[in-house]
Amino acid sequence: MAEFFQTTIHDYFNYWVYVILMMIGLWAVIAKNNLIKKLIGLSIFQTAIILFYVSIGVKDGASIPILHHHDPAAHAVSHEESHHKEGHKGDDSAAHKEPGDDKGDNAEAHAVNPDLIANPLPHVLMLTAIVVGVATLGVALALSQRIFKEFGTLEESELLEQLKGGNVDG
Amino acid sequence: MITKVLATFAVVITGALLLYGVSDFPAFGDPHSPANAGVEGGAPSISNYYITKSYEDTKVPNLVTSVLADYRGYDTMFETVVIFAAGMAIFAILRVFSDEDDIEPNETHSEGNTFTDGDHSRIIVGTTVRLVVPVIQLFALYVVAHGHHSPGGGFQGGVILGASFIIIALAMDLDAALARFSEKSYFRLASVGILIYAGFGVLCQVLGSDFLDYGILQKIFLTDGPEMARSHSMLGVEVGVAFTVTGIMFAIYANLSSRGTLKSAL
Amino acid sequence: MIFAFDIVILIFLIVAAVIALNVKDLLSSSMIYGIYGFLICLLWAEMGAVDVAFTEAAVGAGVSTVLFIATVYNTRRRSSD
Amino acid sequence: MSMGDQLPAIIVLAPMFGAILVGLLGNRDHRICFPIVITSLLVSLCATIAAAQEVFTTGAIDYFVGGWEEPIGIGIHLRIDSLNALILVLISVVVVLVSFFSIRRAGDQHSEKTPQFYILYLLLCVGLLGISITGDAFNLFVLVEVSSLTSYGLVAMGSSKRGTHAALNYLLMGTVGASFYLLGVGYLYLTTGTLNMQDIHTILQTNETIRDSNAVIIAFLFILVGIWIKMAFFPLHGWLPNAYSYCPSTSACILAPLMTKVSVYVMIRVMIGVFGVEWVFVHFGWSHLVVWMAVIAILAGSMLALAQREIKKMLCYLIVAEVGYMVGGAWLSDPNHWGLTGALYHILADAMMTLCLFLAAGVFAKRLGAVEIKDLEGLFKKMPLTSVAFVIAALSMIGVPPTAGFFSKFYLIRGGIEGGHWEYVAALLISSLVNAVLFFRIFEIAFFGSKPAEGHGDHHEDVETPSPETPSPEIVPQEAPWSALFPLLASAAIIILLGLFSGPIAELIRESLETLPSIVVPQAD
Repeated sequence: MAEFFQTTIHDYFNYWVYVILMMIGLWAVIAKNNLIKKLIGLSIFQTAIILFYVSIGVKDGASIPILHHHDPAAHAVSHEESHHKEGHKGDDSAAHKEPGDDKGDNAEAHAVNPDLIANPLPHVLMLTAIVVGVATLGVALALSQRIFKEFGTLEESELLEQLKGGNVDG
Repeated sequence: MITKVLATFAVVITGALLLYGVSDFPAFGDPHSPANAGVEGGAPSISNYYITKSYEDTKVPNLVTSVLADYRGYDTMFETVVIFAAGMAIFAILRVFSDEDDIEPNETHSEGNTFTDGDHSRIIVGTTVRLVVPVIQLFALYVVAHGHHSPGGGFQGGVILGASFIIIALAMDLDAALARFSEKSYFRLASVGILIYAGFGVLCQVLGSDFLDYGILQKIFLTDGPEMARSHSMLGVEVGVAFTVTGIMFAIYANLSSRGTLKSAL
Repeated sequence: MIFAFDIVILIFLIVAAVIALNVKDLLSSSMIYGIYGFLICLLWAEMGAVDVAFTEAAVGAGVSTVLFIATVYNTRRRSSD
Repeated sequence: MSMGDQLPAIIVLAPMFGAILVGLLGNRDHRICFPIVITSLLVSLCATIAAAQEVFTTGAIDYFVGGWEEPIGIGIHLRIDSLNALILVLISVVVVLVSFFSIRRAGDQHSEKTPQFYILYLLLCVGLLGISITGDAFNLFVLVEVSSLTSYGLVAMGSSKRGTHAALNYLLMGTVGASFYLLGVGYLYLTTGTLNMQDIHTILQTNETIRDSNAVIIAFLFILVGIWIKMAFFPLHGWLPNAYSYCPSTSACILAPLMTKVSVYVMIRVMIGVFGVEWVFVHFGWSHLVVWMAVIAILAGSMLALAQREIKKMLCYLIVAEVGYMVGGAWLSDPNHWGLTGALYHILADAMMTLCLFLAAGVFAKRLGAVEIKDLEGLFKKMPLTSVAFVIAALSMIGVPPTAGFFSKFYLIRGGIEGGHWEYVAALLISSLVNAVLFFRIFEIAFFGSKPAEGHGDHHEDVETPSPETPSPEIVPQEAPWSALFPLLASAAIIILLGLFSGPIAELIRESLETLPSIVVPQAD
């Protein structure tokens, strides 16, 4: 059972959930009748993509991408002890030769071990994506307020009737 | 009804394709996946470079801030431009100047400018907000300044600073918040923010290096090496971002809550 | 990165998303979207992405919910579907 | 550090500093906006011309923002090579021309929002120029968002009720498209570990396991669908006709010629620069299906254009058909790349044609209040110069020899023949025929008066009692103002110049495609 748990659940559960969330969002954007619901669906769709990116950079047993003490050498040493207790995996992967830090390994006795720190790149990309999402949401809400001011409704069905029926000014 | 069927059909196909792609992914949390540890064919993994070398290059412990503001600073500049463009677009779409008839004109609040203006139901909210807002603004400045060592930075600090003005608008009314942070000043603040960011970049060019190459600024910051110059200029850039985000976040709230009239509001 | 905690939040996320989209009253729908925002911020903090979590809490969940509520206040609160 | 190699930064920074200055100084006095706009755009124009010259003399310009060079993927890498040098020049030329057209707009309605209009206009230029220069996959997403957000603002800026609804639909589809692109880049990053386009290219060529993995195929599929939505490729074109016909005419004149063409360039850059031609045509291999989709796009676009009564709606459906030309051309996989040459040349030609037609439509709507085709009564007499430009653009759309449209069709048809895609060649010819019918119908109304049966030639006009639709001759609206005439005639002249110099231009484009391996796709049928 633990084997099944390890391979299917642990390895791919995050990616399954992001796909499900994305599809809920996409379905809402297309099928919901109310404009505000469409926008909530759009936001869910975007946060699901951000969830996908963040789960790329996750490493088992790794700490947050901030180097605690100013002196990297001291930092790496304390890091290894703190990890002995927590996860046995942390120990043997620390010994494993990493391409990143083999240069001048002995000179910097304890170069920072990349396996013990989460991958910062997806986090940077996602700061941008969150802020872009809010900017788009702001513009979309401004548009829906103006639509309400001009058409009197936010329901897609009623909007289409008014557009098709009355000769709305071009 | 047809759109619901069409939507379900499109969604199922997209989901199936995505899951088909997922089957080839490395395991979740695997430290040696291509993204975390690079591929033999390609160059050495860039994220490992960031983890091991970024402290030497920029003297900034928070790796995310160093990658955000220095290595990929060009991305972040355009992200600030996105926020600025959103503020301008919302102004262009929603802002009205002539007070033509408003839909559902809300009952106008009594003109009191004090936080509670005598209305008993607002005493609790008014007094707490009056006490909390300076602390929020102080915390926002801390978040911007401390972005190098702890999670935070220009965006988060700017949003919190903007939120402090939004709280004033919610507790009292929009006019009180606009009295403290008028429309002309928050658009000017936003423009100054981008001017700071792009100014740092052009300053590097003027001094003879590439756009946004902060190392050259050691001539100005008189630091002993380019690393500290990078750290200082990153703080400067984060301040620019905070200015823009503060201005635009409050601009978006002010326009949305008052249907563009900047008068009677939420 | 405690995996059990991970699974629990992910399930809450899906439930919050479905409820936020199916509630008829837009004001409560916005608030449940706020809950969804803070849940996903909790998940990211737990996955080690602290900067992203901070931004999502301040920008994604905080300001977006306020903007949604401002818009619902200025338009109609009932939603047909 | 000579100015020479700072060009990629200057090209993008000039309009951005223009936007900042308008932001700071614009509210005090609106008259100061236009001078700032025109100087920053002219600086950018000179920079793009200088960059193009340097690219075609010495070679590609590589620029590393922030000075991060040694490991390739660290910083953001900007690259101007022969693929995007001409596109950059095209964007800055169109942007300068439309800024002249926008002077008149400042005077009339919404004059309080003039600074905001120019800020959005300049930031749109920043986004489009940035998209053409960048060599980083995620940076491309951010710049797509910059240009999209500014275009939503520009579309929704007018007072038309339909325009607001069209802008919201445009926003929803545009955001879904950009998110699909972001998702595709995420799948690529997860499998290759880098975001730099050249780096991904080398990895996809050297590393077998990654090249054959499903994730890369799905990544390419989602990037493609995302870009197709931004490009309004036929099944995904729903947002374009309403968005471009109900928005203010200045916004239409800047968005119609550039947004879709730059997305076509992005598709070609992703196909050639990131995935590589042989991966796309051999491993991905759906090129026959895409060419058939392009054929459907061309025919549907042309037929729908025929069915329209409003001028701008008709032009919008012509854009959808033109996008079908370019996508089909790019996917022809003909051995010596005439299809790709035709597609890239068509980006230049079609942008100019669309610009000229939309400027003319904007002027007709403003001067004559002519929205429907039948309102173009006696146009040639009323507005001779505008009509000359309109006729040149129309002939170019049809594909009459001296104009650029003919040569781009010529290259595309040649690519279609060599690639064995006869259905594509047939679609091109049918579409040219439909364009001919479309525009001659307008010429007839514009030249001969509303009802040909009613006796042609205006010399009869004063004799008969002027029927209600034909306004009495003495109220003849005079020619459009110079601020509209100059861009119109300039774009018409450029269409002819592009046509005359099509030989050397095609040679420049082919030089960039020389390095591509010429692969003959095993004919499926």
